Amino acid sequence: MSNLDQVFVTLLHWVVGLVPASLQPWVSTLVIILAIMTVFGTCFALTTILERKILGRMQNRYGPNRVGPCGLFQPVADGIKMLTKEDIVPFSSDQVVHFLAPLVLTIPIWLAFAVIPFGRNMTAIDLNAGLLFFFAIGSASELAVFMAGWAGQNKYSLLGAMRAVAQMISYEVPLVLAAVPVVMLAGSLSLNDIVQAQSGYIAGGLPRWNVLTPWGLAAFIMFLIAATAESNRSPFDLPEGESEIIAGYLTEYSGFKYALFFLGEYMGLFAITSLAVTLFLGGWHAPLPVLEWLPSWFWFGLKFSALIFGFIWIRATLPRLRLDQMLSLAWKFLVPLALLNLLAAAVWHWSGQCRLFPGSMAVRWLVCAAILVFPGIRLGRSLNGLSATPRQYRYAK
Amino acid sequence: MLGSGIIRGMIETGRNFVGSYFVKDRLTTVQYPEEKLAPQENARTIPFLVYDGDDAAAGLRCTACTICEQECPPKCIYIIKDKAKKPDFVGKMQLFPAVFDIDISVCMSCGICAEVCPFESIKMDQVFTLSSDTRFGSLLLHKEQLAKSNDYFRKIHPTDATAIDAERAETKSKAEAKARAAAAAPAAPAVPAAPTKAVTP
Amino acid sequence: MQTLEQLKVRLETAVPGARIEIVPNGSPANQPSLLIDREHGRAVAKFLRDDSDLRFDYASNATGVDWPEKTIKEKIKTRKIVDGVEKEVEEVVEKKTAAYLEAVYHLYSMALGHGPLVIRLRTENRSDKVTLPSLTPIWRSCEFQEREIFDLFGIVFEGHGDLRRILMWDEFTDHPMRKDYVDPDDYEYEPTPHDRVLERARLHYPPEATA
Amino acid sequence: MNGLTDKTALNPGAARVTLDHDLLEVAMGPHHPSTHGVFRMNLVLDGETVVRLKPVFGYLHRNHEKIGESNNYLGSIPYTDRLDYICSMTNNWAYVLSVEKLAGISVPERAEYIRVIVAELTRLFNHTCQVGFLLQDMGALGTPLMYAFREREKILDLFESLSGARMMHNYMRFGGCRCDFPAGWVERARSVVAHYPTFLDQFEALLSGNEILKVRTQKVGVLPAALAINAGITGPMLRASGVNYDIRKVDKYGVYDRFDFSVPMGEHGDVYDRYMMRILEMRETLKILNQAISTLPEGPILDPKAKLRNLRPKAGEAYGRIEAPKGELGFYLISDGGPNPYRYRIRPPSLINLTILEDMCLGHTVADVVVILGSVDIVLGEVDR
Repeated sequence: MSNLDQVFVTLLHWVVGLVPASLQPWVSTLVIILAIMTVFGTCFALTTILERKILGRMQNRYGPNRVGPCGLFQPVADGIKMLTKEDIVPFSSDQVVHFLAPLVLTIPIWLAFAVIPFGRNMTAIDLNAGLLFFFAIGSASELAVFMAGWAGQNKYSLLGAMRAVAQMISYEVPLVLAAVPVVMLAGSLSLNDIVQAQSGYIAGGLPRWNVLTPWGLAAFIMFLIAATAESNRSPFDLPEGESEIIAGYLTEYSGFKYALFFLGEYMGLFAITSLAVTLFLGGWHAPLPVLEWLPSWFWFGLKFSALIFGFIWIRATLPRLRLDQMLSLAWKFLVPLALLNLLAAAVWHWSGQCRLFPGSMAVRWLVCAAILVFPGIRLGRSLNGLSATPRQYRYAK
Repeated sequence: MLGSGIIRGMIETGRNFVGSYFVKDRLTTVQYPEEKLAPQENARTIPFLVYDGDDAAAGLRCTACTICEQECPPKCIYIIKDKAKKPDFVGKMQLFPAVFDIDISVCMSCGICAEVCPFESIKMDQVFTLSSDTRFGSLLLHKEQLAKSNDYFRKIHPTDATAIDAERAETKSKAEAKARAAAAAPAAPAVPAAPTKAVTP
Repeated sequence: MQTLEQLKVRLETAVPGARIEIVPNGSPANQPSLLIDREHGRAVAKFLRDDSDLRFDYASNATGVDWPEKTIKEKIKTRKIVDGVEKEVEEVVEKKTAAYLEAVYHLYSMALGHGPLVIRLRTENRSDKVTLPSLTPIWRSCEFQEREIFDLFGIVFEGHGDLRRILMWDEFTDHPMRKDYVDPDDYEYEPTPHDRVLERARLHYPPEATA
Repeated sequence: MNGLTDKTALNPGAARVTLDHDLLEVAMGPHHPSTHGVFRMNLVLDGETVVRLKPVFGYLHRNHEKIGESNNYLGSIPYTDRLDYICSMTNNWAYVLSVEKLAGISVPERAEYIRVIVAELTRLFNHTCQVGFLLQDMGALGTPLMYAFREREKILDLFESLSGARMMHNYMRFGGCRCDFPAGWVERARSVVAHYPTFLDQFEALLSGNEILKVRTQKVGVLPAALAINAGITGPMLRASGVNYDIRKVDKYGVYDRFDFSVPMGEHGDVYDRYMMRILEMRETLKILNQAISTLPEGPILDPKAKLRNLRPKAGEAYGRIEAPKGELGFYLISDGGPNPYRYRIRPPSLINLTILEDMCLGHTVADVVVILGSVDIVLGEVDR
């Protein structure tokens, strides 16, 4: 069964074998880059069409089904439309910055895929500080978004840029803080070691994933909330709030540059989702020992698409938060809880070491959960200022 | 619980997502060019002139009384009366329109002309694919393009058409009965009728 | 709510010097109205709103009406000597009615729930700078409606605070809802011009076409 | 509310703001995704909070009242469809009610019931669409709006089979209605009304409990009751501020006094209360519809004495008003005995409900302005006439 699991690795070695020894390192990285770009390129195309079809189905309509069999060639049509559309650059805008913004957004995002372990020893470059590299790359998109908004010389894009900077910086902190307990427990920054730390099964049943520990579940939820905000998706799509500020920082872009922004946004979403899968859902590990026979990259793909479906589902349901609510959610709710989560992870680890608690698993769960749940609910309730009792309405005859 | 409202909302969209594959009522889209929705019986778009029999010019019911031209709010009907006369379905000599234009770029399909017409000659059609390339030429429908047969009228508005046909048949039979009685009557009293000039109704 | 006559008496006592008349209404809707003179308009309105048992706190509708000069023929009976005999004879006299612009307000009371009280304020003539006291400081609902009367009729409301054109663009000079408003000649070719549209269209035909 | 924006003074023009350098002047509209039509707001922003808001109208002004003066009474009916183009049945009714008051025409029993049924169906899908548009302004990408439009299609099909057109019905005449219910219409109407409560429960499950919606709408755009009455606000907005004024109960026009229904009222007067008003009013409307459909009498639908074509009411004037879904819709007609009305005035609830838009929006952010405007529920055909 392992040859199906290692099919891509053997393929790579076969291709590299065809080339003389001096060129081999170059060719192998080139092939890996090509592989990642094609896989995630088609994944981008598929996601645009799947998002519109799933949104459609949730709204009792079909979604695009005219171009190709049930709409599968729609991304091709969109691509051609984007390429042939005239690329308007407003006269009063700053031409250089207006041109650079989409590039500064999309190029770094591709680098983030270098450190993600897609399958058993299928990692492009196994940096021992992989997580640090990922977050360093991830923070380049704020600059790009602000450049886009500022260059447009348009009031709405300026508002959009201000909102984008406020949102993405203030959600960088909970994003990183949510990843810190994983690093604490795994003891290494390398994503391969983190996935390795989540291998194995407890008493032959539950996998040893981080998400199945109390601190892991809390960190996973916080990571997802921060990830939605980082990739400007639904409850946090303030930078391009369609109904308020037309299209925010995207207002002045059309044609290919708009397609690049679109690509950058989705690649950011894929990168953050694959990181969430690696950190919390046990990377490419199978959920049950009996399912080990399926290849490791299949499991990575399955978890990845489950999370993408979750993001689309959230987008179909939730209205948008206001600027001050979004910021107070980040600074007053997520950051304190993330810090508390560090304490919970420490208690989890310490109680695991010293066997102090009898019947340890259930009690450890309760203690760590208690540390997180009670302050969380009290903080949440006091934060949003909603009256506890629902409102009453009088009726006049 | 803090997020319970959001979760209930997610369940609702989830139910719609799953439902759209199984529950017929959830997916109401009609794929227009392939599946066409049958128009409601009373639907109305632009007016058309009804003619009996098969020849449009002869069987046109319209008697150019211009009531519809006066009552049309946006004033898009334009009638010129013809000098000659032709008998209508009861045999009475009636005028008929030489020119009957409706400017369907001005018409707002309100149906007032069909409502006020005393001769049941202008009715509301159900055709809505009316776009054309030239702005003026083809949006001005002349008498020939407006005239459609009574069977077409019976096809698109069955209940109204049958009611009107029954009523016309009844007036026609009453008129013939009166005509026969009038024809039979002068033979009996043989009173020398005063030389009246041709009685125009 | 008492009848209009009692109301008229109450108002004249409450607001000294106010000259109020009752304008009859011929239609079966029997909504006669109170004509109030310009100087005491706002004082009467304030009293109508603040009085304890009237409490007209809701000005539902404020609109303008244009009454241009009309010549009406009136039959009046005069005693005239006709060929030496003193006789009643009917004579037709041409009479010109007064021309004025009018602002009509329909007042309701949400507190007590009683029905429409119609009050009218009339300007002295139909020239351009005719003024009326604005009732916006008393009922805020008249703010946009008085701006519309100013825009479409040309009545200037003093004390309105933000009197600008509301529907037409600011550089527009004329008042479209007046009876003697002449449409701008924005001619556009129409395939079937007839009656009014035809005359206006004919001006734009090339000379030989209108033969 | 800081000093600059306390608008207690009733004179709206008083707060003259000198534009210093860091205030941003943004024109929101007339071409803007969430102004519900061609409506512009000149916003002066300090960062994101609104310092001054001046609404600008007139982009859709076609002088409907001047056209009304050059049309005869029958010819104006199709034009009233184009006022508030979402609920054209209630526009027809308001106009026809005032003409009946002006000319003294009576309406037979069955026509009154048909008018109540048709007007309440219009109120039903107008409130559903308003909630859909409000959520669309809040950023819920189309899901509530698609559910709302799915329900609206059912009612539009009913209207198409009744009057011939989906939106431009031109259905009511002086002294009754143009045509009776076609065969099977009452059963279809009964099934649509029967299914509606389940749809409303799903809608509330999706929306009313949603924390983001609550946080975005509670205590936003608060309208005190005294200012609401003084500014002539009518309809669900007024009742959300706790004022018990529903013209169906006050004037008792039509046969509304025969149906028992109650009038919901809020107490905070913010956007959430207005949203709840529309949901609760829909439930009351369903009660009226059930009673009206079950007790529909037989009989003529048009008063035989009513003249259709050259109606010449005696000289005089009349002001008729109804509870349209957006507020009090009134027609003020002056007749001088001729076939055309001398003065033809429409009291537009949407325009007058916008009087206090600036008072509600001051101190809030741009995102709130969009939500508050959505809660006012305006249609530009009626605002600009």
